[in-house]
Amino acid sequence: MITKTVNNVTEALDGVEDGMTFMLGGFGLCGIPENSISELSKRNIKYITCISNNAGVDDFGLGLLLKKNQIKKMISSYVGENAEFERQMLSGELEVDLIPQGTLAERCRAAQNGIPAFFTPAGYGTEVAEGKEERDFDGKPHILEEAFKADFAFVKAWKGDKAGNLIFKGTARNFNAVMSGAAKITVAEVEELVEPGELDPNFIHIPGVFVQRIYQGDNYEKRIEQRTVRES
Amino acid sequence: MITKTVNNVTEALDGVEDGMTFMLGGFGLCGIPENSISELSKRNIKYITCISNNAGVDDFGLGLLLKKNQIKKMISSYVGENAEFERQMLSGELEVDLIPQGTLAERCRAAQNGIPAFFTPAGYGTEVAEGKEERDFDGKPHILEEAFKADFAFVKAWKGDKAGNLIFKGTARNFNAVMSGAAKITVAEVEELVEPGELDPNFIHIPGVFVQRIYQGDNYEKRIEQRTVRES
Amino acid sequence: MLDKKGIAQRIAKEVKDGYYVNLGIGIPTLVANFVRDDIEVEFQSENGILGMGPFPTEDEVDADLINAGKQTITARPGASFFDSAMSFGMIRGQHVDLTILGAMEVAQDGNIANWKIPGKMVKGMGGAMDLVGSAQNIIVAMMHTNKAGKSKLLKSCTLPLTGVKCVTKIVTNLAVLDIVDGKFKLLERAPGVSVEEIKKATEGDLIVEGDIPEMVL
Amino acid sequence: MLDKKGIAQRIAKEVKDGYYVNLGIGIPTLVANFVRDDIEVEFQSENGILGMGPFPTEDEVDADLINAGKQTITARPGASFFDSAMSFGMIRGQHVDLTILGAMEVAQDGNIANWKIPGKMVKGMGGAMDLVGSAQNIIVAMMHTNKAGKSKLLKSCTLPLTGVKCVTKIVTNLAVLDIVDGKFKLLERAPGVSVEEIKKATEGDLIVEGDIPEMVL
Repeated sequence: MITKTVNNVTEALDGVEDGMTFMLGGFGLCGIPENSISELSKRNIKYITCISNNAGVDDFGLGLLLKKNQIKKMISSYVGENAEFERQMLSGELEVDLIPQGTLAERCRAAQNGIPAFFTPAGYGTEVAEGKEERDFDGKPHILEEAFKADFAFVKAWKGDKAGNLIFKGTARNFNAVMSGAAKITVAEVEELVEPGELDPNFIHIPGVFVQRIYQGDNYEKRIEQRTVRES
Repeated sequence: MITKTVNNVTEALDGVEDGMTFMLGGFGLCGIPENSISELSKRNIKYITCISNNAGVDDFGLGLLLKKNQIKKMISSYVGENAEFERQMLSGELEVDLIPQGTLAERCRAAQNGIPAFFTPAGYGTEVAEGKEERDFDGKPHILEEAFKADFAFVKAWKGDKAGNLIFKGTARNFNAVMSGAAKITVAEVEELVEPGELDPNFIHIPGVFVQRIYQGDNYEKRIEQRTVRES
Repeated sequence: MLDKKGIAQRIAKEVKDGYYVNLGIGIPTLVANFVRDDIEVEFQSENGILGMGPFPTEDEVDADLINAGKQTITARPGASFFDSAMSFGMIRGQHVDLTILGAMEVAQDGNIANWKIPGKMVKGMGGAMDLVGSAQNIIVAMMHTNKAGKSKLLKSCTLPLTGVKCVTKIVTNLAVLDIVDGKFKLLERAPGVSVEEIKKATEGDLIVEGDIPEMVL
Repeated sequence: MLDKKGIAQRIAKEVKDGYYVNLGIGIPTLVANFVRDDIEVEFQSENGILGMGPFPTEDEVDADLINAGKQTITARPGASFFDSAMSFGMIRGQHVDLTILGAMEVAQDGNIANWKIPGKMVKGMGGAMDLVGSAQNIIVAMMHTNKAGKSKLLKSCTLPLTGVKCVTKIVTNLAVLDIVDGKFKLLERAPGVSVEEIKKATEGDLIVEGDIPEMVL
């Protein structure tokens, strides 16, 4: 068994440098790599480009890095649930590249799977299509989109084993699964790290070959943005 | 819950006609849709185009359809473990389109996911690339491949529920997962059909939305092509 | 005239047995409450669930189980979870039968604008461009006019587009309309609303043929 | 001179700790038997398993668990199963570290032909074109000459190609060679084989620099 475990978040982020491009899993605050984000904040890594569906909230998730002006550019589909984000964007301190969510997901998946480019109908006829090749298939217009390139992908899983195999829970799977293996180095943090053989090989969401480093995360807050309940 | 169950293989194959294009899951004889193939043979549906990684053996799998001259064209990556196949191919009775296995899989996946075309390095510089657009990405040449179009996909799963959710077992997942939802109508046969809620929603391989009809298969032979054992 | 709930209630009648439906944020979210009990419908949320159930009780709340509006939800029997690529594969591959979403503007050619107002803070298109770029059956839920009383049903969109020639039906506080041959075709009036009022509130070309019935909720 | 087992044994020395390896059918399959016990290596089979184990005992045989050669296999602890798209995603995305496969011809520019002989029954390329199209580290295992004694290491391939400029290393019954600057560079001789014999059996340009050591198995 090829072991992917590292002892802690410090080792997991070895090689992280200013100016790099990172992918970060999660949808809103659901399934975000909390420990890796904390460590990026602690190390004060700067001039980062972040590929992440959202940008966190003021005091959590990527908001922690925004607050310290660590992020140069966000590549996202939906942002701004975050006053500091809005301020930096309007002042021009922060570059923002907004792209359709499905295109964001597929550009990650393309990077993971060695597909350099693909056609999609999303964004045709809008400013998203500007400068992109257009082509009709079956009479329907599409635009050409390319795979992302990133230095590190930070993902968070529910369970993982020492071989790097990952299992996600519920809707926390989201971009975590498609970013695994989509960057040069994939760092996975897990709520529960187990021995190889403990996870059923038939129900692995992401095989270990897509993960370079795995570690046991701790102190998960798992914040809820919109707690909505019904009467029981 | 939207119900996808049909009572039997006869109902499952309703609408199947001569001259159609079918996708058939399986790798070798592993995970092939045995019941749907039997029914196609029984009905003597002719002039079929089959998208299937392999072509069965003389007396099983797609070999059953070949024997009765039901197949007009095979789109596969590896064929000919089958004397009748070889005879028909050499005599010109059978058209054969050989394509790289990964391209075969990705063209199914593209159809499933609404991606009309994508670039891949596989086959560049070979006869597979003839007539196809070539383009460099990062200095590496690629060719453009398009999504498949098919009328029916016949897949076989280990377990399924009445909502059409599928779970595969071991290496029988192969093309069954990528063909689900890649044709106009997907027909899934399962070894064990259960009630919705019995399968863990976190470990569904193919959500029911990709499946139009599901039925309980029977009499699975699950033949082994190369039984290879070690001394215990 | 309908309120937001009324719009949702009218749209719910367009939801047919066996439909997989994607609901946008706002009025569309309310549609789920009005779908008939005797038909089977499944709701997809693009963050990775098919078979969304009602909001959870306090005890059921799970941070790992939310919808695209980031609200806590539950899963129905027969539900499934998947990653974002497969989720948009469902959408792009036209496996979802109906998409209901809001809009700032709709034009008579079927164009829609709902994500950006130049000069204002832009939050992003989320999954909207993927949805309108692929769905074959798109219903727009919106108010017929904006707060200043200006029509939102236009000859041509003035705001940056979300998608082109994609909208098939519009349900507003005043009317139900289809897009037919590059025009708005009036199908139903909201209770108590006259054809004249609808004409006045519609900047785009409006086809009015015969008697326009009042909608039945 | 090496037999097939010897070729596999020599190639096994190229397999490094931490490698994910895809083995082709034939000689490459034998490589697994000779990999050192003190390193960790995982074998991928393109039909959808990572972490292939030894052949099963009679009791363990499972029709749903085979390798790309359709042989029954077992799964090691830490193994995973996946579909064909993800399997070739691993290959195309260069997540597999080493590919070992057979060939009918290899040319000094790194081209390889191993799937088709015109006029003969063609079985297909299987996953070979995907593997050679993407892998960065490809070792070819083959006999130096064909049954008629003709060299299989050529200036230029005569058979339909499987891939272009992709082969990095070749291990034959006679020698170990790298492709360097569009030529075959001789690195090692098989036991008892002279440089002259290798030269004679190699149609392509051969670089011979200094003393060529005999290989150690």
